[in-house]
Amino acid sequence: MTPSWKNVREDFPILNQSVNGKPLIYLDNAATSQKPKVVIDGLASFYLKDNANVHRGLHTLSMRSTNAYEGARNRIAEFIAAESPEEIVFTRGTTESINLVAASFGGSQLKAGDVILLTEMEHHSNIVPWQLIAQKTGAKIKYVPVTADEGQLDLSSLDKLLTSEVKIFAFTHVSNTLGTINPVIELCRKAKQVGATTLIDAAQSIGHLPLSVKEIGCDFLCFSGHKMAGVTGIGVLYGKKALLNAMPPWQGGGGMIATVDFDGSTWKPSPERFEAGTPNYADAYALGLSCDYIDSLGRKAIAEHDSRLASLAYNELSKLPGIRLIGPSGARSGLVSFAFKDVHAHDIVTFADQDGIALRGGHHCNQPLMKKLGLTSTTRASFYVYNTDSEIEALVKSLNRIIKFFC
Amino acid sequence: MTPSWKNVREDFPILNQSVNGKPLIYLDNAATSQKPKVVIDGLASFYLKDNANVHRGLHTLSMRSTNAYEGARNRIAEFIAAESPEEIVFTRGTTESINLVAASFGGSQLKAGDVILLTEMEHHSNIVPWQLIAQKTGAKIKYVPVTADEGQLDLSSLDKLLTSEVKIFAFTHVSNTLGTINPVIELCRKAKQVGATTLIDAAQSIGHLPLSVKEIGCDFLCFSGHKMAGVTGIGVLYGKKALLNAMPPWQGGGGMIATVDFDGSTWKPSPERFEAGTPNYADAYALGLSCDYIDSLGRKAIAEHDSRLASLAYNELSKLPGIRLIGPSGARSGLVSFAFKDVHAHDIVTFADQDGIALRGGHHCNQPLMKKLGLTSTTRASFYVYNTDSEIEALVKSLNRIIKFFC
Amino acid sequence: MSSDLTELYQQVILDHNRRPRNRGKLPQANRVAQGDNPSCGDQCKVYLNVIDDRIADIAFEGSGCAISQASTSLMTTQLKGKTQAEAEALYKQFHEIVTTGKEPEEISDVAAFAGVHAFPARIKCATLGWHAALNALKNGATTATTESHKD
Amino acid sequence: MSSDLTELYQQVILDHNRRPRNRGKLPQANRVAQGDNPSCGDQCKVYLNVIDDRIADIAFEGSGCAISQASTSLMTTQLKGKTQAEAEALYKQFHEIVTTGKEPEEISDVAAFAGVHAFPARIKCATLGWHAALNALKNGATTATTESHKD
Ligand SMILES: Cc1ncc(COP(=O)(O)O)c(C=O)c1O
Ligand SMILES: Cc1ncc(COP(=O)(O)O)c(C=O)c1O
Repeated sequence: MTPSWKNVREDFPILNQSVNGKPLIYLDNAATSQKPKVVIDGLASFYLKDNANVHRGLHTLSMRSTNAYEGARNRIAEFIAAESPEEIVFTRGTTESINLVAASFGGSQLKAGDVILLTEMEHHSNIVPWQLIAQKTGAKIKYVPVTADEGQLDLSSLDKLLTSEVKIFAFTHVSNTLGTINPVIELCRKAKQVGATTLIDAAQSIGHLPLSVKEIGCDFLCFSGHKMAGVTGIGVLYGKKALLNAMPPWQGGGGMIATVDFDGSTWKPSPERFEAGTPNYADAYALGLSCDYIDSLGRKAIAEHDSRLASLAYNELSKLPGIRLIGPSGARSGLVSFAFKDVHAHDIVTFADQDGIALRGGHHCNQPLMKKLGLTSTTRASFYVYNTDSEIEALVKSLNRIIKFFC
Repeated sequence: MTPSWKNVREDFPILNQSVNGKPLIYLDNAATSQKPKVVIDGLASFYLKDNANVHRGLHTLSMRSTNAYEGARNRIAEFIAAESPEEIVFTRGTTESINLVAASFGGSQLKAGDVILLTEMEHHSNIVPWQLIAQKTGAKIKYVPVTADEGQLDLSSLDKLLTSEVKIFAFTHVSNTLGTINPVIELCRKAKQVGATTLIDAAQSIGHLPLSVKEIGCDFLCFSGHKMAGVTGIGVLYGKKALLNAMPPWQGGGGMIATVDFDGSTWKPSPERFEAGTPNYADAYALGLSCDYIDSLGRKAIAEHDSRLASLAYNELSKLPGIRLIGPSGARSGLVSFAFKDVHAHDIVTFADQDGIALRGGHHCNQPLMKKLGLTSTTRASFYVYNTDSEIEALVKSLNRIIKFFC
Repeated sequence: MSSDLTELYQQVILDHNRRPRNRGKLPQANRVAQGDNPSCGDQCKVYLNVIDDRIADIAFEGSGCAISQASTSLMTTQLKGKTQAEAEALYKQFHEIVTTGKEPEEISDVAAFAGVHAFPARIKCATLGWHAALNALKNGATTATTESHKD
Repeated sequence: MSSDLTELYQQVILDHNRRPRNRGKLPQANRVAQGDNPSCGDQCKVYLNVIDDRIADIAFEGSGCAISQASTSLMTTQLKGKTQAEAEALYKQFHEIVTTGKEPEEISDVAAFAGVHAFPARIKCATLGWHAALNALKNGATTATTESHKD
């Protein structure tokens, strides 16, 4: 059953406003999605009724809070088909999840001569943490090339790059600039053949596609709540239990210790080991509600909706004079990036904003990819459950006016 | 002008409920404070009207979001009298702030033979991060003793311990178990004389006492929003600008880079350097509202209110048979910890909860201190702006019943 | 006092808490295990003297709340003379009691722990000593913890 | 089109964007500085030939939005022939214009940038080239950034 997409808009009160005198058209979902009322209300209600610090408390509010927090962990384990909630570590977001793995797993496992394999389409958040740990350990970073025309991973080079020296292969599920959807099952299978540990950056897929870590077969998976109809400040590191329990702690503090002595300490197992200090339990609880919301629409239906909008946008935009569309011409996720020779992305964003349209222009935290594509910036329109065909028409109209003005 | 404390209760809707059939008496404020309606509503309203990702966006919502986030940074700089907002780094909380300094400052500055000076009254969050970095760098940790009777820092030993080998002196402003208020100005002055960098754990003071980093003269100061009438998932690292800008990044990712290349990257200055990834901008915005709320009551007035309740509780509790009161008999912050020989803290907490009273029992993340005091756990009642004399009377009554039951 | 509380702190429990049985070291122990409840600080050490797969003697040390002290004390009285298989069966029964509140069919002191089920946060107090004892039986000597996600 | 937009993209700006002045390398440059806008990716490089504290020649390379390209282009025309003190005074005036929207008293092309003040996020686009030029004058060669908290 497909949801009634029109009614979905009513779940997001923020959409019901004017920006610069025009109805808001929010097309910046790859940066962050909006949040449905049930999630905002649920978070507020938690603070209004149940708030207390978790874990160490035995009074009623603390037990309610702990149940809310651990309930969210269970919910998320189920959402991605993890084997157990102990495989779910709460973090601030994708970036912190990747930093945790790079520092703890990478810091304890990597040595000079080892290879960290990334791809040319990675977000800065899946490059810089590896550069930092490569510098410390002497490991080398290599990149799977992206084909210049269609923005796909060059799988023929992959076989040459994926040698037994590769200790970790970290790649994105969906590119936030190209819209490419990577063949993650195949990539994990190939990595396994050479004994490489896999990490998937699911920031752009988690709220948009059906996703099961069991099916994918990855070792780690990282995502942010704020891109999946969730609030800011909460995200997840999924890791296989045996891997997590073999990793040293990253941050130290309350809640992650078994014993503390003036001379040294011992650690709890995962996930507590990696959750030092008071966790962001309220936002974690709210993330569970976001999972419920997404599943109430259905991830298969969302994926179809997004990709339908993306093809519509791709087709309509391709008619604009002088436009260069970036990424795959075929199947793509719910976003389209483009560039004009004579109109800069920032000028487009400023103009579109005057029409009430929220776009993003810039390098999208993909500087190395931009360089490879011979660009310094693109403009990106990215879609989610509340976007409509007529919003895409409005976008095309606005872009037409902008081109006329500048060219 | 003192606020009307009675009206203050109405600002906190969570208090208006029954627990186990009795009116809720929330005395677990040192673990986390409750949040006033203005903060909860402000956060919800932000999500309902202004949410978008910060910094890299040029459209209207993104600018509003950025202004909300950077406005909060300004507000917090003002709240603690920092010299500039660039000295305010947003983190998840006290624990992450201390880990950041230990890993980045400690990791780049400490070497074998150096001394990290802590105190025996530190929270696990101000011990374990230093143990982790001591292990990596070969630095040694020493502890300023706490006097067994009054739970004060032994200042006579301090002079012997504070040698030129001490690279960093990290200590708490207010002890979460003892209620001791440390002489932070004097401690920073003495540390300066030997060239030691100072870090203050202000988790228990920030929402309770007037606090100015200018007056205190510390180099770093760490605190959590959730203990200062703020939401969970957001906290602050204050650091002197020159120190922060000399420190290497800790986490890598989007937003903290100047340039990224496949071969390496360069960093922005503080605070961006230390805020990799999408920040928790909504909760940061809400933290600014918490500062407003606290200042609307007045921090001097709050401190007086808290310490009046603490003396009342101390005096009334001291009349209970067999009670051992922990910490200073004189001036103390708004909490009282106690122990009975024959009744364990957890049984007390469970009993009190049946009377609607929320207490905390356990080691309060102070295991080494507990050992020193010859205890495995204490029961703690901790107060905030909404607590009243009659709530303390109810606590004493409840404890009397518990003692009778067990002894 | 609430009825939940009187259910929780039954006379049997208060008695075992005030006068713990088999408390102390066991010089002839050939199995020892530590039990820790990191979040709350409860600790216990269980000593076993196992002869021919049978618990010839058992003792414990430790500190903690009335529930953990009483349950460990009662556990020692229950396990003395039992085989490993019997001990495991007894723990299964005990776990059922504290998690569901269903009392066993035969009359037994362990039934006193049925009240724990109304206080889910205290279940780990009640099972700490049992975890340590079973660990000692199975592994010789380790540290048990009740802080995993599957209780 | 909104009036704010026509204010922002005035004819002078569009003209400088389409036909930038002094664009390219400067072989005889004795001062060079890079200007970066890390968040958005705008970049420029300003070359100066300074003789006896006077800017004898100036040129720039780079890429970015219409505002940054036009302002850098206009800046080069303004600074040619000026001393460091004069350049600083001109920047002060320019900064005043883009942040407050107040047009200067004398008629001047820089007045075209008054519309920027209605778009605070674009102020850093307008000042990028100026920052680089002043840095080159003061420090010889560094990278300027407009991403500090005090603009
Ligand atoms: C003195 C002290 N330091 C540090 C912390 C840790 O704070 P958080 O858990 O918010 O990181 C706490 C609170 O538990 C505390 O009381
Ligand atoms: C592909 C990808 N990876 C990682 C990130 C970083 O996520 P966050 O900023 O929430 O940590 C993003 C979002 O910006 C992204 O699009």
